[in-house]
Amino acid sequence: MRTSASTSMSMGQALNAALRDAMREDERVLVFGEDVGPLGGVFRVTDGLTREFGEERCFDTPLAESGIVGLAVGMAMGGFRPVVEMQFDAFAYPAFEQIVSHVAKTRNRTRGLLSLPMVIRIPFAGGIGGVEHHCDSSEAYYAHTPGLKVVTPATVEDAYWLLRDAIADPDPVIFMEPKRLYWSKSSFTPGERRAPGFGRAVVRRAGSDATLVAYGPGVPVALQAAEAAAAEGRSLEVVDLRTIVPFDDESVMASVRRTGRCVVIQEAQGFAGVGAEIAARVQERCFHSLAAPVLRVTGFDIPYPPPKLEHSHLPDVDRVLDTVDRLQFDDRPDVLHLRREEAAS
Amino acid sequence: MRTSASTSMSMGQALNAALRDAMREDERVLVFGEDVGPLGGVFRVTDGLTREFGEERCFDTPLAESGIVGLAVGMAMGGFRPVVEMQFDAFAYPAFEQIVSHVAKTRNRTRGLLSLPMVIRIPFAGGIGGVEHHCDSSEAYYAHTPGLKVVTPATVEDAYWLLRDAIADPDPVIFMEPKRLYWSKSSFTPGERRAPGFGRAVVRRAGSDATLVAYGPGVPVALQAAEAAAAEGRSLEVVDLRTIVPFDDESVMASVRRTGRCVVIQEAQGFAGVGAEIAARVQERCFHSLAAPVLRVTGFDIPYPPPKLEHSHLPDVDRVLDTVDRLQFDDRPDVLHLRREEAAS
Amino acid sequence: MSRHQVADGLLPEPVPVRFVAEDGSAAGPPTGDQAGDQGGHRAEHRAGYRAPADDLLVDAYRRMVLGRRFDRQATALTKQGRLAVYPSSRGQEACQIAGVLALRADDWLFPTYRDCVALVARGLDPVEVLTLLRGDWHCGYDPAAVRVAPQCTPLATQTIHAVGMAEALRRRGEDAVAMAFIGDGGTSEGDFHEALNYAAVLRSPVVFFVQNNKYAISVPLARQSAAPALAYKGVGYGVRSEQVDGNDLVAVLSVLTEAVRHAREGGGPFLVEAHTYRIESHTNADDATRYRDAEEVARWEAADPLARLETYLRGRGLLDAAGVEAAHEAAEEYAARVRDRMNAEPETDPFELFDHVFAAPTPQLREQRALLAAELSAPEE
Amino acid sequence: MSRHQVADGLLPEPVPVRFVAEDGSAAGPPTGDQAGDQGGHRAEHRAGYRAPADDLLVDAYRRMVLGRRFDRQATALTKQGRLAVYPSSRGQEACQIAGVLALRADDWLFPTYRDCVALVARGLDPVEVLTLLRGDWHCGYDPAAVRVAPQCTPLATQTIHAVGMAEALRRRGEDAVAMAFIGDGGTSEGDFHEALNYAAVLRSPVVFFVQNNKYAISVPLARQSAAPALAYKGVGYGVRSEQVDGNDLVAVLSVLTEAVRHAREGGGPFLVEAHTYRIESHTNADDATRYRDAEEVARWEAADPLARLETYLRGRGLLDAAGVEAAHEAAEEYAARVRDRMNAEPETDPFELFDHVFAAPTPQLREQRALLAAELSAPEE
Ligand SMILES: Cc1ncc(C[n+]2csc(CCOP(=O)(O)OP(=O)(O)O)c2C)c(N)n1
Ligand SMILES: Cc1ncc(C[n+]2csc(CCOP(=O)(O)OP(=O)(O)O)c2C)c(N)n1
Ligand SMILES: [Mg+2]
Ligand SMILES: [Mg+2]
Repeated sequence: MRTSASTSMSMGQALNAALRDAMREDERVLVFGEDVGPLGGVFRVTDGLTREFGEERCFDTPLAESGIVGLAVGMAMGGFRPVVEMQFDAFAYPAFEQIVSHVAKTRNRTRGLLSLPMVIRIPFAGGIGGVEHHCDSSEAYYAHTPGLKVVTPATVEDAYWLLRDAIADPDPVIFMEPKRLYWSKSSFTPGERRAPGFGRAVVRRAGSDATLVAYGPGVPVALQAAEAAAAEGRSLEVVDLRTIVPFDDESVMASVRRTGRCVVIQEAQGFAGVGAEIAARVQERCFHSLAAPVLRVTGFDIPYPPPKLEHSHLPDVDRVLDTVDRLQFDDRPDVLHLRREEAAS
Repeated sequence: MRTSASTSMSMGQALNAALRDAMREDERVLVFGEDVGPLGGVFRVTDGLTREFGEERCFDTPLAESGIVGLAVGMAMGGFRPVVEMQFDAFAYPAFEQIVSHVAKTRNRTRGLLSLPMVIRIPFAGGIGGVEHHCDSSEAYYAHTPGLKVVTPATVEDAYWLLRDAIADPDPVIFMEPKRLYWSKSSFTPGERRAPGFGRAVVRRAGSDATLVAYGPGVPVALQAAEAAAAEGRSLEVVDLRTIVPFDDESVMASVRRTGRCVVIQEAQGFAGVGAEIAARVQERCFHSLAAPVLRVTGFDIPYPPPKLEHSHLPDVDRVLDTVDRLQFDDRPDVLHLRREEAAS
Repeated sequence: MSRHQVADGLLPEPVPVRFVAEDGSAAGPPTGDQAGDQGGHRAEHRAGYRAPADDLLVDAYRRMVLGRRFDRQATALTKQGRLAVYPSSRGQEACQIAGVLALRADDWLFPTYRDCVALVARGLDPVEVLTLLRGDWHCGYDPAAVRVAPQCTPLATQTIHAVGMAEALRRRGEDAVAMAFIGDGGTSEGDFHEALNYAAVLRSPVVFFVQNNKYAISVPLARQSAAPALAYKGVGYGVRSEQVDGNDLVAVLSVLTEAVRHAREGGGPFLVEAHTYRIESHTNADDATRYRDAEEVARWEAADPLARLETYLRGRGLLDAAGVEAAHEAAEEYAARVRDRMNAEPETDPFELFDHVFAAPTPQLREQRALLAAELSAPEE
Repeated sequence: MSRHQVADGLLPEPVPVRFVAEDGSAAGPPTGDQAGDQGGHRAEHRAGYRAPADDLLVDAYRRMVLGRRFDRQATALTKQGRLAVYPSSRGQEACQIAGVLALRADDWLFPTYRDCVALVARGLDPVEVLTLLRGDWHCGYDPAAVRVAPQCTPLATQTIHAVGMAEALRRRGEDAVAMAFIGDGGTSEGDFHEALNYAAVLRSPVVFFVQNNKYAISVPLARQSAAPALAYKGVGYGVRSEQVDGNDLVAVLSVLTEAVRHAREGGGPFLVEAHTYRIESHTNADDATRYRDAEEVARWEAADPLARLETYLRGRGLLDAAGVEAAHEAAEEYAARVRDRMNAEPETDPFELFDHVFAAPTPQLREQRALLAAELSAPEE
């Protein structure tokens, strides 16, 4: 697949292109995991890499996730840049000790003398009718772990550039790929970069009445909700975080100070999730700009449902709109509105 | 050790008494883990259990945490009530897959036909000068996982009763023991129960100017801060959560609505921690009672420091008081105060 | 003392135990190269493992016919969209059937997603077995009632559960055993190692049954292990081990029966590796042509376990054309019932999502249930 | 083909390889029961393993004397509160010294918290080695400069790192190897299993060196494993394995040298189990009298590796009283320097807590650093 000319490609293809281009540019980049070789991964994200780069640079490991991550740690110590795939979110859990106690801590442990430039790719979240263990939203486990950068693309272009950035980053990156967006298509040109780097959120849609903060699989939901709200004459701004760690306080707070209202969208179960962090930060920093509490739209605090019931669990446009309706909009000029205008001016 | 008469005992001894009493009352209760047998555990919490109940009911396992938890899952399926010990917080990570994918989900998976009444005891958090991997605050990983109850005592009495409740509970409980409180002493009588059950927070100190919400190792810090604040004429209420899951919204919100201000204390790194959840909930539910944003006092977003530097990381009385000072107290009657009084009346 | 005596009683046979040749003849010449010493080899294993009773073999044949038909039916249901996904065990029926026939009703089975045929062979309701794959719930049967754990997806995690159950049974004074099924790929996971070690140290009445079907999705055995055979993994734990021709039902049942006896009578754990082959793709969603050639598949189809058992039973006069036909008729009826019942759209209740998280819902779950109720009662825009 | 031939070349010796008897005499009668066939046994292993050069043995002796003295000094520093904790390796010096002498400077070592003596024997700055235990940082030396990974606390996790490093070295075309130290208890962790399997499948140039000191804190070997010996764990992975008398430096060095050669020359991984004993408690914080009796300890002190080597070298005329005295004097000087340097209170900078989390601090970390700065500059109440 050529990656220079502008083509319409799916997020899966963009990720594949990012891996291929990174491997072409840097000999040290290696790809390994379960079924990433001849099969090209169960989502085909590593399709063709073994054929182009050979067994030494893209290979299947024995079936053991702690082993995959531990092997990557050793290879990164040895000067390589491993990009490993966890086949599904719940199958990264066997590697949790390696991730939390080594991947996240080695640079700090050695005062920066040993760094671990490596990427752990994790297809995550649901919406694809997957059976148990194939649809977990596990981003909070990593975001809560100091020493890990946590990234999740919502667009085809971000999929390409954020993965390139993750591979080039001097630190370990947990790269969360929203499964259900693998097949989302858009045309883009790897050659021309427009996407900003780590730590920079993007306003996907401008609005003035309230801010929807989302990431990964939540972004398309937020955009649809904003579209529907516009029809009802309500103007919603949509902020796509792109990187959960580092977090872009500046962009998020700037938007909320403008709109005075905020809804956070997260597919994961709500309790102590990333959305809780966002809500806590926003009210800490924008309290006097807020006309209403920061509300969260999340999955329920339940194990991921079986395929036939996932639609009841997943945050959808209606749940977002219902929540926006609870943001205490009213016409009476109220002190909070005034404060908000002061803050804005 | 007699456990009926009122005696002064340490938290470690209270936990030991709870295990002993539970094993005496219920044949199905088993204790196993690393060094819990003849040695009595590295913190001596299982001291004497093998002597009294024999190898069959309190025994050392081979050194493998996933094995310990997986064995407990099988035994619980088989009608027993295992109470297992993870030697230190970071050494529970190898069991993460067993905990998240099985311990937390088996009841739900089987529509309630298979329940797993088991307790995973985890000595957690720092303040004891422990080297790396011995001082992690890992409660958020479990609190974010649906299907797990997460409990952490702050008093000797709670240590006894919450552990008894955890063992009697029909569901799996992650029982987090604040290491540095193992040696804290107070006199209490196992016979007479005063402590409430799961899901009930307790006001450890009444106050009117602001609410400090804490749990486990944060509670003594909160109480000391309240004491110091009182000297400066500021009245702080201290709420001890006791159980993080289930969460006592009622007690926490009632207190914050009364005081109009809230500071959440958590030793763990702040980002996406339990404190974020508490702050998010409080502002969602008490927005119009709040005179100031809900602020958090937490550890930094760094790997736990080496012994000589932990004091710089740990939330202490000064950090709490500094934060309380940022709660925008002033004398000018302001709309928010008025609103608060309305809400209160 | 020779370097080998120490491991005696632990090491498996040098070639897989076999009772029926690939052409279905009794005690035929085993796989290629070591034909020379098969006489002695046969005698050796013949001594250790007794052939199952004839009527049991005929019963096994009927269940194999039924199991294969069920498997075909399940695959068909995926094409009709009645199942979200189905992992076929076609070609592994000797293992699937022998695995359950070696167990008593009071023994516990710890199966994987691959083992639906074993479950129906144990007599579980096929529709309850397919609940997971149909997607209406995570497990459709009552594990305690049938003594079968939920089919396990996180690889190898069930092996240590089996040890825990075996310990529970032993402590309760039951002489029942636990048997864990696992695949060749699963043996690479840390939990498999911890389970073998725990079982050996605790001397638990548990049997580990490895269905080595040569692939973990696309990854061939050679990339999974460099051991002489997976059965050799028992040695390092002090666990008695054996390897068997997994397409020879007589041999698999014979060895598993001995393994279960060994465990039941207090001999401790037993590891059995069965050499078999996954004829279909990993699941209907997989495309095996991407990683293996038709010629290899054809070779294994020639060693089809069902054909081998049929020829063997006929050769021994235990089965005739009528018996074969009867078995197939019964299987057709069974499959038809399954198809009809699966065509009925199952009832699902979204509120059940909140019912089983805990014995009693937390206040938070009650709130969330109310939120969903409001959403569902809201007029559709 | 016999059931054993398959495992030939993988199975270890039936009794630990030994060159020096417990009384220090050459090739003396090995441990008890199998005295009968020791002649043959000795010949067998003598064939496989060559005794190290005399001058290397004398060098090893000096390092053992120094290592033991360092260990005693470190324990003393805990009593003075200069170290937060110290895990002594007293009694394991033959393993500690042979482990590093078998390696070249360009080979990588993956040690545990137990292996401080090995690190000073490799020539690392003793104060940098003690940084972790003094509690001023998590690792005091530059791993890449000395090719020694940070001492690992999460058990067995370092074994798979060693495989990764071995693969990195191989891919970079270096003929260096990686050696992972691990304890008997650590072999029960899943990561040990995954590391052995990865190394075997990838044919990585890595040596796994198990110091079986009979205890995992309070848990004796019998509760850790039911294997004939831990060395047998290699068989199930196709990894060549050996067991050796861990208190016989000549034997340990001989076998590890062969293991390193095997790995370096492309033979793949090699597993060595050394039978030794932890004379002290697990750490100064532990009380071993709670779980083992003095008589057992005394038995092992009688097999002291240092005394054995000294007697052996003297018996062979390679060492005399003057040489012994010189070694002890050097060790005293070394220990004195360590003591003096450790008495100086180390500089610690709280702001460094934010410097190494990432290559560049995040905005959040910069904020938190500022918060700490404000706290520290605030006037003490
Ligand atoms: C811990 C874990 N990692 C990865 C997976 C994804 N996965 C499902 S089946 C499979 C292959 C298993 O192969 P094997 O154990 O040989 O069993 P088979 O499918 O051949 O019966 C993989 C990698 C999983 N289910 N669990
Ligand atoms: C994963 C993990 N679990 C538990 C511990 C706690 N722990 C530290 S040392 C030790 C015993 C280790 O025994 P062994 O492997 O024999 O090494 P030794 O201390 O005897 O040298 C334990 C249980 C740990 N460090 N890591
Ligand atoms: Mg397989
Ligand atoms: Mg040990």
